[in-house]
Amino acid sequence: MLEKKRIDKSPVELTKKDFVSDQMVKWCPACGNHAILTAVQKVFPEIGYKKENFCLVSGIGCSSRFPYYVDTYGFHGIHGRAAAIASGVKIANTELSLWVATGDGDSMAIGGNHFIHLIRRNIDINILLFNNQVYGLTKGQYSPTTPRGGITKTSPQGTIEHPFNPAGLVMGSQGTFFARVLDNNVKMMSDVMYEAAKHDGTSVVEILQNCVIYSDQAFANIASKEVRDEAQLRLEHEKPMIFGKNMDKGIVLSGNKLRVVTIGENGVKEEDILIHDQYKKDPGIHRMLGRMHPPKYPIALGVIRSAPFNTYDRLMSEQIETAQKSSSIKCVDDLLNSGDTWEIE
Amino acid sequence: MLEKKRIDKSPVELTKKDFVSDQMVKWCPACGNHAILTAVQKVFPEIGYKKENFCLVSGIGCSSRFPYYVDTYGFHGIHGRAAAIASGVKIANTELSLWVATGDGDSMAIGGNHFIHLIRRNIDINILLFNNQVYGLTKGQYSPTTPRGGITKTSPQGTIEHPFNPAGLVMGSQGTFFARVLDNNVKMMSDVMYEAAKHDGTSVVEILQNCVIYSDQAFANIASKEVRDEAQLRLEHEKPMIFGKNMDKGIVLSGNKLRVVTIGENGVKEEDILIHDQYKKDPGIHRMLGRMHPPKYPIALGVIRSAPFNTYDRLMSEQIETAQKSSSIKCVDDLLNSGDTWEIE
Amino acid sequence: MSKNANVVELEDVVVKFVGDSGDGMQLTGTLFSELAAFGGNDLATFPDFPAEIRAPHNTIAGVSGFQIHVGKRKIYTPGDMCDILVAMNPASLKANLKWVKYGATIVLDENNFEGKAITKAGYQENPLEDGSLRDYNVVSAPITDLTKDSLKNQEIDKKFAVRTKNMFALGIVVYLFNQDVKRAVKLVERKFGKKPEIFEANKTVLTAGYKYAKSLETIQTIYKVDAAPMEKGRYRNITGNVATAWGLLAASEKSGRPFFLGSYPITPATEILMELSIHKSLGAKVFQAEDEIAGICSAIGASFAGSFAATTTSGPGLSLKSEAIGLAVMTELPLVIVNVQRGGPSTGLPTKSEQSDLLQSLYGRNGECPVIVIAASSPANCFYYAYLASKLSMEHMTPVIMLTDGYLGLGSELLKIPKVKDLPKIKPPLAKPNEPDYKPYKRDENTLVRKWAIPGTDGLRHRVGGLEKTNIDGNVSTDPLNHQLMVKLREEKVKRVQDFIPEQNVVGEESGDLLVIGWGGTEGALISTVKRMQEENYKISLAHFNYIMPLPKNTKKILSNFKKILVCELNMGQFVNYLKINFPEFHYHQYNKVQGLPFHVNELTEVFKNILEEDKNA
Amino acid sequence: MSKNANVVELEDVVVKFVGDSGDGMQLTGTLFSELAAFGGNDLATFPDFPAEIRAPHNTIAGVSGFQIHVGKRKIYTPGDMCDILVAMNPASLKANLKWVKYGATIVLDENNFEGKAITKAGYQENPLEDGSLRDYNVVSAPITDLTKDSLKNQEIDKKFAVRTKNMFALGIVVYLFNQDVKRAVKLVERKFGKKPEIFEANKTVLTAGYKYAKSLETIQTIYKVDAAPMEKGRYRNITGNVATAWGLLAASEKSGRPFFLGSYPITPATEILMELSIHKSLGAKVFQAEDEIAGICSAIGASFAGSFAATTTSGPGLSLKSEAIGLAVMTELPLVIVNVQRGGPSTGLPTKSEQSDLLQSLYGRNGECPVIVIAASSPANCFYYAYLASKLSMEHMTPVIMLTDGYLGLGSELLKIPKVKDLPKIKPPLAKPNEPDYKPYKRDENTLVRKWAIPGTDGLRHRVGGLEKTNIDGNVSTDPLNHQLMVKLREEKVKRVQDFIPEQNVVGEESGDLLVIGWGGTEGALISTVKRMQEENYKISLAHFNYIMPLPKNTKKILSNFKKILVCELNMGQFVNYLKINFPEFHYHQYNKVQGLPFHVNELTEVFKNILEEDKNA
Ligand SMILES: Cc1ncc(C[n+]2csc(CCOP(=O)(O)OP(=O)(O)O)c2C)c(N)n1
Ligand SMILES: Cc1ncc(C[n+]2csc(CCOP(=O)(O)OP(=O)(O)O)c2C)c(N)n1
Ligand code: SF4
Ligand code: SF4
Ligand SMILES: [Mg+2]
Ligand SMILES: [Mg+2]
Repeated sequence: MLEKKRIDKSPVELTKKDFVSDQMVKWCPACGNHAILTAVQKVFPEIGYKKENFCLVSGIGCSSRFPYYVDTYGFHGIHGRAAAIASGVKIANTELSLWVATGDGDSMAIGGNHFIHLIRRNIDINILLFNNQVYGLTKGQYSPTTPRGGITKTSPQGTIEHPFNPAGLVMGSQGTFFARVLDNNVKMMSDVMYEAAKHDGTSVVEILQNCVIYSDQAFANIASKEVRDEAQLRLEHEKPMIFGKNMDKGIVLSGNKLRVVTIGENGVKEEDILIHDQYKKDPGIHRMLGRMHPPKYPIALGVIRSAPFNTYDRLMSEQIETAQKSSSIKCVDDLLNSGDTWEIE
Repeated sequence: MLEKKRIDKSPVELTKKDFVSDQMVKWCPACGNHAILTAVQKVFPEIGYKKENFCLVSGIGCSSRFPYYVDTYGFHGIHGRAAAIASGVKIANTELSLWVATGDGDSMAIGGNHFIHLIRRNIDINILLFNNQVYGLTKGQYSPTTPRGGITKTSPQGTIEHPFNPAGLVMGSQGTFFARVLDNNVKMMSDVMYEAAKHDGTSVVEILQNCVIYSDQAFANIASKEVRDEAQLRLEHEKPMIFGKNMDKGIVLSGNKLRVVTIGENGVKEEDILIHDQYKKDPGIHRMLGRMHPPKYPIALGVIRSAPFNTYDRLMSEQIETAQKSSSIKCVDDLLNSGDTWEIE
Repeated sequence: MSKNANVVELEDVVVKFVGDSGDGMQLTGTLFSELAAFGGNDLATFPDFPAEIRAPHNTIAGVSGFQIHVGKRKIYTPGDMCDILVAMNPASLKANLKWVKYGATIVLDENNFEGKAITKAGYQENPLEDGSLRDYNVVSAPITDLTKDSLKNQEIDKKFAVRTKNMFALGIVVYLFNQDVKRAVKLVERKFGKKPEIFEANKTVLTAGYKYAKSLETIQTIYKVDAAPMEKGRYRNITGNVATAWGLLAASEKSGRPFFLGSYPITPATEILMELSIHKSLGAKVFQAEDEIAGICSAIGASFAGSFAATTTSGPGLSLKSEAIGLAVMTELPLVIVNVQRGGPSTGLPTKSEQSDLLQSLYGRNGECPVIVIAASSPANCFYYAYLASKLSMEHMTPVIMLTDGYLGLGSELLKIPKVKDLPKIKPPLAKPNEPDYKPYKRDENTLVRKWAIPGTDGLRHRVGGLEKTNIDGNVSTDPLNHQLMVKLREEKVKRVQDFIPEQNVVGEESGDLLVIGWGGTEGALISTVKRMQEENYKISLAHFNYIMPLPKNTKKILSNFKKILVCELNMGQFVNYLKINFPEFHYHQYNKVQGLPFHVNELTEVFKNILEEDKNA
Repeated sequence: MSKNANVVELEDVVVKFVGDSGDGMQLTGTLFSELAAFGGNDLATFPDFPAEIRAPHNTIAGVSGFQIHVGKRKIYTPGDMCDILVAMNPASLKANLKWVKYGATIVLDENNFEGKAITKAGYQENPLEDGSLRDYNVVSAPITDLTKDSLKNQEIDKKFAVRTKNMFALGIVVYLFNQDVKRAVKLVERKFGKKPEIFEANKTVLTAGYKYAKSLETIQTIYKVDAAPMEKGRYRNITGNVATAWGLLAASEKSGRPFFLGSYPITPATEILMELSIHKSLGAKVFQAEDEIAGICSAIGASFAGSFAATTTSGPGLSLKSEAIGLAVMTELPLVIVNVQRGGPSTGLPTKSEQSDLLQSLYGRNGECPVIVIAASSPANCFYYAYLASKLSMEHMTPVIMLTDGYLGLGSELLKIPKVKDLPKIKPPLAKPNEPDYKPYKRDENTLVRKWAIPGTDGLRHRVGGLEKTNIDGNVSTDPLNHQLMVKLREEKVKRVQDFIPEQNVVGEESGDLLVIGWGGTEGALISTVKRMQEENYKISLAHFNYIMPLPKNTKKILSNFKKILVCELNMGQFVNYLKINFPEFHYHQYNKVQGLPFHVNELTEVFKNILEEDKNA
């Protein structure tokens, strides 16, 4: 159970079932979103707060229907504004465990600005970024994460845009927490969500989510059984970055670059392999990890960065406390009578 | 004179005077903007295009009054939308040398989303980012680049926000060109603007601009005569990163970090110093250079990154050409009669 | 033809195909409409799909439908109630039964009317067995089984086989409708010609369905709708959204100005963006922006740069574009803003239709900020109104808001294909290179229109922007009298467009007991009702508006010729408010419906008669 | 008192200080108003500064001014034309002479009336020499020299010395105005008390100015304005923007809901944000957002989370907030949106005032999207209307748009300081923990208001959002009849606010020849004119509206009691259009001005008389 600041713990032990709402889940059968929902319903009881202290905020998109399905407080916002709405919720009420459910379009197309500003401010909010590399709800247009050349309903000849790398964008915006998971691994998803909840500040969890209708198999090159061992590096704090079917591949730092090596080949020993430090403030290695992708590299999964910095909400509360201590204006009557006033008799 | 694509060169030689408009310049006396204007009016004739092929687009802010003062085509937009307006101008009319004049508020507060998307798309537009770390025109509120703790009209107890590092944001958004200059060096400004014009794709030139009214001396720690030699690293392509009054300081790569060394001390030789490669595609070193700042490091000035990638506007033209070659629909009559049609007699 | 079925000749028939989202009802419906169209019928269609992409199997939320209205006379709407319903599962039956006429034919796949599917649809009992369908002519067939059966000799995937069951249903309807099954096969070939196995399977199933129906005893009536007497010419079926896209492209070609679209997807306007994206061969530059604001701002930039630019959206997107529309007004640049209205407020009912963005279109901007507002009124005339919106925008150097709605945008009807050379000319007021005394805000005396001076042109350097500026010179100015002048000029410029639009026409007599007023997408229902009542000798006429700002010159005259005026809208009364502002001297009755549904002819007939009755009783 | 000057007692006097942006005119003006206020006068002020921060020295663009209207009677406006103009340089004289009464006193710094300063101001010749000032009582003094001179014994920086010349000018006016110079010195001490050297210098110069004036032969008239008969109580001078900020804070305190502001700076609303930023001691959480959309969205989030939330902006920002206002309407959450109107459209005239965002406030959103709209009408009553906007918003669970304008926001007047305990109670409809049958959209029978259930509260878990939802349960729904019901409920809920607002009052008789109608910031000018004409026995009354949506219940009755109705607005007729929609049965005359300037009493008097004349001639 998570010990965190002022958020009330649940007096009784809760289970997954407690977080299932009475609403019909309306995603396509086999959509990756179902597994994400399971992961959330699994991790919320583990986190252990009172049901009423969880709050989910979303924008618009398939992913943004999320709040309806979890039995907590929820707010289904307007397209792109989840981060802005959530900022207000959290600043106003710091006693909530606040989660944002948002899509790649919602948070990186129309909502891009709120997204980067929330990250920069480091308000204590957990963002679940459902990245399916497409606009699902509007039926299949390319998004800011669609790979270059991707053919969609609005790019019949292939997209001509360089996609965002969410990790790059988050860290380029002074992000303090970034993790990446695949929708086919509920355990890893809920573990990482737990870490996100633990982190003080804005946590971005990028979930590579399969849209079976409009971007099916978009992540097959990393997620499928055949390739996954070689294509995925599962990061763990203070553990060496080792991967591969035989756990014999590893990541080393060579110059200012990461390189894939095989333990036992060319004299590489296990001790040479980079040890993951998710709490490091300097984002250098985290950035490189965030950018790795096949075929040259495995993709990094798990918590890539979780660096401790001050949060906006806490600093705001501190400023208020300071002001309340030092200012002579304690109520509106004081305010009205402050400065130059005079009596007419 | 710059040779570039389809932009018409001026038939006669132009001078700075040719780019002075008939409008009264209304910035505060001693505002850094005046020097920026001089630099632009100086470099446009050097670039050598016809006056009519230059176009300036801006948003709203002190800086955004820029287009009025240059005798070219100009568009003074609305707050935050310069990048979006310019995207349309350039895609529609690729024969223009397109310049955006924008402030830190205009492009990183309200306009943040258009800014990062323009950069990601790599449309061939040159952005002059007047970073005075404050909202000038609205009289002194903090901006997304105001240093943490900065006291302004809306942060009487100091700001509680982590500021953006423009270099970080640009590179986190897949930026292909980033340069940084100081408003007190007209020569360097126009040199760098020339490089920006030469670059195919979105060029961001961050100009550290002194607002004498609301953020006076914000850059004194790097710009003032006393400190500048030690505080500034002036980058030049293929030149070693050497700086200091006696040109004896340098930057080396140690592990995955940059470090400041003194040539001649601890056995450091000139050959050990990093050589700047602005054209490198991998952003690793460029990112680190972008983040350096005093007191530990000098600030990097000049062109930090200028990596060759495809531009949106060129790819768009290519797709149109391909479609025009391969499609049987050559005019709207073809379109109207395409697919299922039938005759009623 | 079946031995025992009698053939009923009808003026018009409404058919609706409904099933689960994955059942292929959209395709079936489209094929059926093409069949009818090729047979010479007039028609209109409307797809009716859920907000969810694929909601859970066999639930009401997952029902997808396609309705077709075919006739031997002019067809104005996709129809109110259906004569034939094809329902592939219980949920689709449940959701649609209220839209089926008494005595209509209902075709069902009885294989799906069992077990969980029944309860998931919210039925307590099997509707096939509880007598609830006794008022209908039910054709209950084991469609799934028969489909599999018909394909047992072909080597194909079982899953795929089941998915062709929509063709079996189509076969039944082809028979029921007295249509040529060979022609139906040909249409299927067009669709799947490139994939011969798929075509073969579909063909087999389609034919099997047809034959099955022919052999059925339960089918007692089959319908026949003769060809409609249509103007000679080439025809096609077209949706409002595609027609809008093409109208914009035609205007670009005709004006000689390259086309630019800056847009962001939003239901139900997305198809315009998608359609334009595939026409790069016409030089169309389509910019899928990061949001609606970038959509319109890029379009304004492109317009400044000399393109004919447009942006397309729906209600919430129009809200976001408000500020930038003001910029286009201030810079006096051409720009077409297409707004495909949907149910509001806020996210509202995204997949339902409404007419509630009218006042926002007229007034939803800061400051005095007039724009031209016009509304299309049928799927096919979206082509013309998009074209005219473009023409007015370029020739009058002003933004134009073109209103359509989800009903028009996704619905289809037949378009008589025009020739581009026959479309009205478009002459944008381009400034010439080195034009002697070019000034950015110098105006044409009659139209008050300034010139379009394109960056890159020699000798026309100038600057525009969102700050108030002096007339003629275009310099930034806060001069009081100049501001007042400019506010008035901008207003007057839009008003003078009256001289360039046609007079308002009236369907029916120019005077009478009741003038029905409508605008935009409700035309089909209003016209059908009014015509029907005219046939019954009611003194009723219709003035259906397409030009809203400015209103046609003769509007007041029309209003003054009727005893009563009734304004019908799918909102709470936005056009009637606008009429009150313009012509407060008249008394307006109003009929408003805000249910995400279109008007129905029966409903309107009752309303009109009531109003006319009141009169008599008074 | 000067030997030869005669003292004229006046009802009211208008003084204006003008100079270069750096000349300190705002401070001088503020000091002078405080002096008058402490002396017991009623007053109103208005600063008049350029769009540029510091435009080039000695240009018209760089002129900064401050106008004060003081009186021994109730003062409603900062005044039309001035009785005393203090002009520090030629440009400021040139820009302001048109606002000076014939025969008025003009105080000039003759040191600046030479060389380039003359031509930069756009004069051909020195206005001191060309006779153009002959109709005025000119006090031309070498203020700069005299200032330096007076400081020659103090060891201070020369540059700084020159910058105190505004105090010299103030000294002259203090004399001209028959005010106590010692009291003036005290006020200066309050400002600079913490910096003794600066205070000393200012004091010296101020006193020198006063003495100089006293010794001058050219001053023939000095003015005296007696104390106004004001209600007993504590007073302060306050601008509309500060008053608005305080009204919001008072509502928060009174309702017990913590305050949240989400806002983005924009002229002329920025001061509200800045003022609220300094009141963290009252627990106010102020979020300076990245843009207007984040401003309002964060406020909506905070409101959902249980804070009393507001957002503040001006026209272009209101445009950007359109979509999100719809979200607040749909989620039925309290939210105050303050819009300080400025000249439009687009960026328009950002530093000038206008009333042209009314229709946008009423209708500028997609869908049927009603909100409460109220307008403050004087700088001081911004406090009350902000308070009432907050009260209505929380008690009726709906967004409220509060309109002010640049003129109110930046102008100041005296506020009789209220006690918070005397303000009307605010009782937000909070749902209680574990409330037995809490449903998110269950409504109070009378007000139709739903409850505010705050995240964190036990047993009230629920979800809201922008999609249409069922009444009571609040589940997402596209049901046709439910949608219609919800549209009507949202409309009706706002209409029923009529029962909670006061009836409209009329200034003057309840019937007569002419009813003047105004709303918002023009009250001062309208009331002054109407009262003046009433004194002249015209049968004229004024109905000045603060409650716009809904209108007060008795509005129709008022309208029906006058022979003529004249609606006066600083726009092209937005309120009159709204009245036509609501009461089409009346005939409205209108007077509209769109010049970025307020109404003037003389101007209005002429307009009113003309309309009344017409009557007689008819
Ligand atoms: C203002 C506005 N613009 C556009 C839309 C239409 N719209 C709804 S969801 C969406 C994109 C969804 O993509 P994403 O965020 O990736 O979510 P997904 O459906 O893929 O989960 C769009 C464009 C809208 N609802 N509101
Ligand atoms: C929609 C809108 N919001 C806000 C404003 C007010 N505004 C004008 S400029 C500005 C900020 C300017 O800051 P910056 O971009 O850094 O430019 P600077 O003046 O510092 O050069 C703001 C908030 C506006 N004009 N329009
Ligand atoms: S469209 Fe894609 S993202 Fe949306 S519910 Fe279906 S599978 Fe999931
Ligand atoms: S306020 Fe600052 S940025 Fe603006 S013109 Fe003055 S010095 Fe320059
Ligand atoms: Mg997506
Ligand atoms: Mg700035």
